[in-house]
Amino acid sequence: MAVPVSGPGSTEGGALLVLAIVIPVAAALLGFAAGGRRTERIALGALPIGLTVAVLIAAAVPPASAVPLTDGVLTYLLGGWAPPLGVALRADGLSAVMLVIAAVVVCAVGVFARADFAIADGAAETRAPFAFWILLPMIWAGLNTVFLAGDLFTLYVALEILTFAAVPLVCLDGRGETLQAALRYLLFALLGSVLYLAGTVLLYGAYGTLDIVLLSQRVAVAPAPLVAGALMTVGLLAKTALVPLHLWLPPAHAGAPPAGSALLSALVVKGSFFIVVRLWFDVMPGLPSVAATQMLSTLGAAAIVLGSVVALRQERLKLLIAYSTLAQIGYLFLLFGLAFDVDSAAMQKGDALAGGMLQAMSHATAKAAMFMAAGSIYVAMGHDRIAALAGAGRRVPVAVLAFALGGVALAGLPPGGAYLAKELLLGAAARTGQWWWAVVIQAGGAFTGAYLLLVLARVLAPPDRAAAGDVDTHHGRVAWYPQAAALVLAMVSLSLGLVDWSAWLPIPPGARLAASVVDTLAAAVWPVLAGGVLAVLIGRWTTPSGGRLARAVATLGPLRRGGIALGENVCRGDAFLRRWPMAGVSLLALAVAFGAALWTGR
Amino acid sequence: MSEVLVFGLCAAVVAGLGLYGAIVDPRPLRKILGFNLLGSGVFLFFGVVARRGAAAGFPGDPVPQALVITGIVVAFSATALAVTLLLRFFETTGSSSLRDGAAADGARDTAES
Amino acid sequence: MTIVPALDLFVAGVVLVVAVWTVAVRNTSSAVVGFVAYGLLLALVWVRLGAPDVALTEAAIGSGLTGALLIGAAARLRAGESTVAAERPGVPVRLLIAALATVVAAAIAGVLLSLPDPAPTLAPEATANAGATGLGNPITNVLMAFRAMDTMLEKVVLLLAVLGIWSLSPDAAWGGRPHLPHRAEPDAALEFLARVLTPVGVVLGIAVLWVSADHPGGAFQGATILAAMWLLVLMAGLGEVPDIGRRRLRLALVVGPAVFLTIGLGGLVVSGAFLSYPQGFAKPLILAIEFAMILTVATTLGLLVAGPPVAGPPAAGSAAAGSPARRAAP
Amino acid sequence: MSVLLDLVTIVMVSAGMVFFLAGTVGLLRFPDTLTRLHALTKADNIGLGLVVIGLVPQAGSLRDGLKLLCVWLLVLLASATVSQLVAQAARREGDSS
Repeated sequence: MAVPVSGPGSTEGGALLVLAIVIPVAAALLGFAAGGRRTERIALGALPIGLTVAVLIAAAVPPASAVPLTDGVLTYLLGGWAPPLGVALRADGLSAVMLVIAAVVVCAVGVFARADFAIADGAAETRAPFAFWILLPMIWAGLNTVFLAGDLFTLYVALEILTFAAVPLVCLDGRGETLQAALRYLLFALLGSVLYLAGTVLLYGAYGTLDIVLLSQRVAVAPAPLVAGALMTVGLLAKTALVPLHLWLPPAHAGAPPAGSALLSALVVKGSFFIVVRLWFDVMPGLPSVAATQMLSTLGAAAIVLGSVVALRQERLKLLIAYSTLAQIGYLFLLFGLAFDVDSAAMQKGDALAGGMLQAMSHATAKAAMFMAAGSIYVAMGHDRIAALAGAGRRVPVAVLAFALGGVALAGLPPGGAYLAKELLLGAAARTGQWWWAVVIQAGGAFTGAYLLLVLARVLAPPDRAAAGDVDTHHGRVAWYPQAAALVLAMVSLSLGLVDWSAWLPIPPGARLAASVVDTLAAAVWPVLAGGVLAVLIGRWTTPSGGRLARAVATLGPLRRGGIALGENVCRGDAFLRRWPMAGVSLLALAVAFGAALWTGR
Repeated sequence: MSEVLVFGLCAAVVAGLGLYGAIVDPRPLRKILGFNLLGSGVFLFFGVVARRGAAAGFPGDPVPQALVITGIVVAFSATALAVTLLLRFFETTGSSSLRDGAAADGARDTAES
Repeated sequence: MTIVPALDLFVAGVVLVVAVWTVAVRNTSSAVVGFVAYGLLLALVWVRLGAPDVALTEAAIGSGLTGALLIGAAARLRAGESTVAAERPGVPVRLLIAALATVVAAAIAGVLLSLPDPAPTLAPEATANAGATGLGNPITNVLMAFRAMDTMLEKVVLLLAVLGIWSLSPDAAWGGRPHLPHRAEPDAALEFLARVLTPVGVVLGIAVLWVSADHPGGAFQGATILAAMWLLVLMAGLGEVPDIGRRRLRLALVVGPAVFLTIGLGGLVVSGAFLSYPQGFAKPLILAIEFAMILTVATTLGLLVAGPPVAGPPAAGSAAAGSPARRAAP
Repeated sequence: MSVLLDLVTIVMVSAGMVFFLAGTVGLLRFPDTLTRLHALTKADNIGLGLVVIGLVPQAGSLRDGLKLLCVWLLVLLASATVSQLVAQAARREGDSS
């Protein structure tokens, strides 16, 4: 029965949760009404306020994050109406850390974007800046709602806010390719949302509520939640672009303006990923089976291999980073296979979940830094063809440093958050005896090292004399602050491993950074070495003038030819999967397979 | 309560039809139509669920009915955005194909600046 | 077997036939017409399911406005249609997709048969708490009180859709006005209809909102009627879409969610919960929000159909334009 | 009295149905746009009018009866205008199919 007035359901400090959503929404509304220069000012002004609110929420969340999402967490009953009639906002440790990371990334992107979307005082309002300074707070509002909403339908509306704000970002430059990318993104994402919505109605029909906590108490093995779980998972995977549902991601993320790419890659895909986590760990923790969790992780492993290999074969920097996002999304889904506890046949909130969330946070910060750095490099060089980026290190050293540090953090080198994440995931793999995921985890780090080295080898090379005069004519100047914003984010990602996360994430005691110097060194050296080998074997080394590197690589003979053949085949496979009918077949087939895996896996 | 069974099955079939149309037909406008069919099938299922929950003198559970109203409005805005995007894409490139490289095949973009 | 189940079966059968036709017919314009017919039939189904509010919404938005939008697009896309249609996958792939879609549909249908009986419902809770708002229409209660957050956020989605559509304009057209793509030529009949029907429609739209406190109806349904009247006036050539830079237009687009948000925050201060209404003030406050919303939603729906601005704003010197397009950045 | 009213309803609605049927057959069978319009509008308007007249005796109140009449009037107005527009479009395009 609903409580008509603010009852015991709302906890102390719960009103902060409202502010986390209201502030960006209000900024967007005000900015829309005000127009012109004021749109930018309002959006920028909202950034520090929202960041403060996020930090306050993280401080207020009770350190009981290992327990399921129940009344122990920060709760707010909207309108004073308790679920199931009303809608609650809830923050647990996972929400809190994601809120803070999202706020940090949004702030950095805001600073960065001033370079591209500044509106001069008194100048006429123009299209792209006006849209951007409203889309930025809108994406933020959507994300915060995703992290806080305690109701599956509110989550649906939040997902739609994210999609509707993300699509215009993709085609802000109005070119034909980006319009096509945006259209593909929108159409596929809409299919995903409807599948998600279909799941919610099945759950409502079976249990009469859409509240996550109430559902977690009521969901039992029955046709409705199984079919709902399969449909919702697949719908969300389509929005997250997990291989093989990734037809839209590479062109969309590579075509958007750098600030947009950073938001899309770092945050937007995390929104739907976060809901998958909520669904599997909180809504239906007892439903998943070995088959279903292993399937999710297998898709993740496929994404790592496919995304990384195709990334190594890219000619353009932004496409390389986009494919790297594909691989990193796969990395996130490894946690499902590792978090499933066979004995209790339920999802367990433990080291695997903590590792996965840490990976999501590290990727959010590092990938935003890398896209922003790539944006600066693009401006400085006038293009982003990797083969002709020699000399970028001298022109925009800070951006290149940010790119390198972001890559280092992402490859899982200490003390990055990804390193700690890797340790946690490896620990979970060892504990549960799933050595095959340990192999995949290590391979993921090595692949990241590979494309990092591939890019660094080019950008750090001295300027190509033959091409220098040509490039100089159309390079632009890059202000210091966009580069600095990227660098700060990269540093944040690199230092995430130093924080004690046990107050928010279910980290078992003792899982900290590797103790000994030798271990640390080994952890640092091996992804780089293995990455180097991979980069040499599979990477694209051709240069316009046939540089020394290319000649050196060519001496490897048959090994290199084998690597290239493998790379080309994976690229063909990627192109095949990214055709619309195939992606559709994958979507439906996965829905059926998940249903079957959930059904028979017990 | 026979209408629950009849229209529930109808909803499921319409959803399946919409899925088929949205995936098979390469024309984006037909995909949008398919999405709308799929959506209306799902909405109809909301209506069936609401009807099953008829109680307390109401002909149906008002909560899913209210959710559908929200859903229809969201689906319409999605359709409007998708149609506008499609028209702009077509005007810019002369093609409405979603294949890789189709954007480059058509007339090169006119780059308003 | 009484007549009513037979009628249900008949309606469901017709709905399915039209749906199949919509997917299968070769010509897209025909498919759109099929979809409009399908939407109207669906409204009938909604009435049979005891949801007149949804029937109104479905007929107005799902069928009417969507149809208006799609039919214009189908005409403009006709030129390139056949080449794209040729990309259809081969028979094996189509069969595979059909089989998979059938499995999904069968799974949903199977769930329907497995749902618990008696069904879980919130109808009693909704009735028991209706007193808190003083409104008799349970759906309005759900939308405006129990789940007000969703309704507020949905307004944000609508605003985003408008922004997204505007952002697709050419740079040079920013600040200018959208031009209705399928506008009829000056025509006596249409103009007559617009002049006669518009006052009726405006009254009807507001009435649909006004009665929604206790009867079927609401801000969306009313707003759709208002938007339809606006579009009719535009198509008849009796008016123009305002410049998108117009301050008043911008305000109309945000006033709905803004009032919602403000009253919601007021609830946080006065009655202790965001989006709660103080005892005794619920009904007037909800009506205030709904009136702000009907303005916003009607404007939004009209603009969603009207598309992005196509021509640039009038030059600063041309006094005849009468609308200072760039007032947004004084 | 009520039997008489029911009789009126049955007769009128049935007559309306006949016109609807005729209009639909015309729409499907007539050769070109203008004749199809002819079949459609005439039959539809009279058909709907008869249905409305038939239903008025069944209306619970005067208000409901007036609402029914309003529906008819609105349909008349709309269909008249739309027929005009369709006919003009047909003539412009020289449509003779």
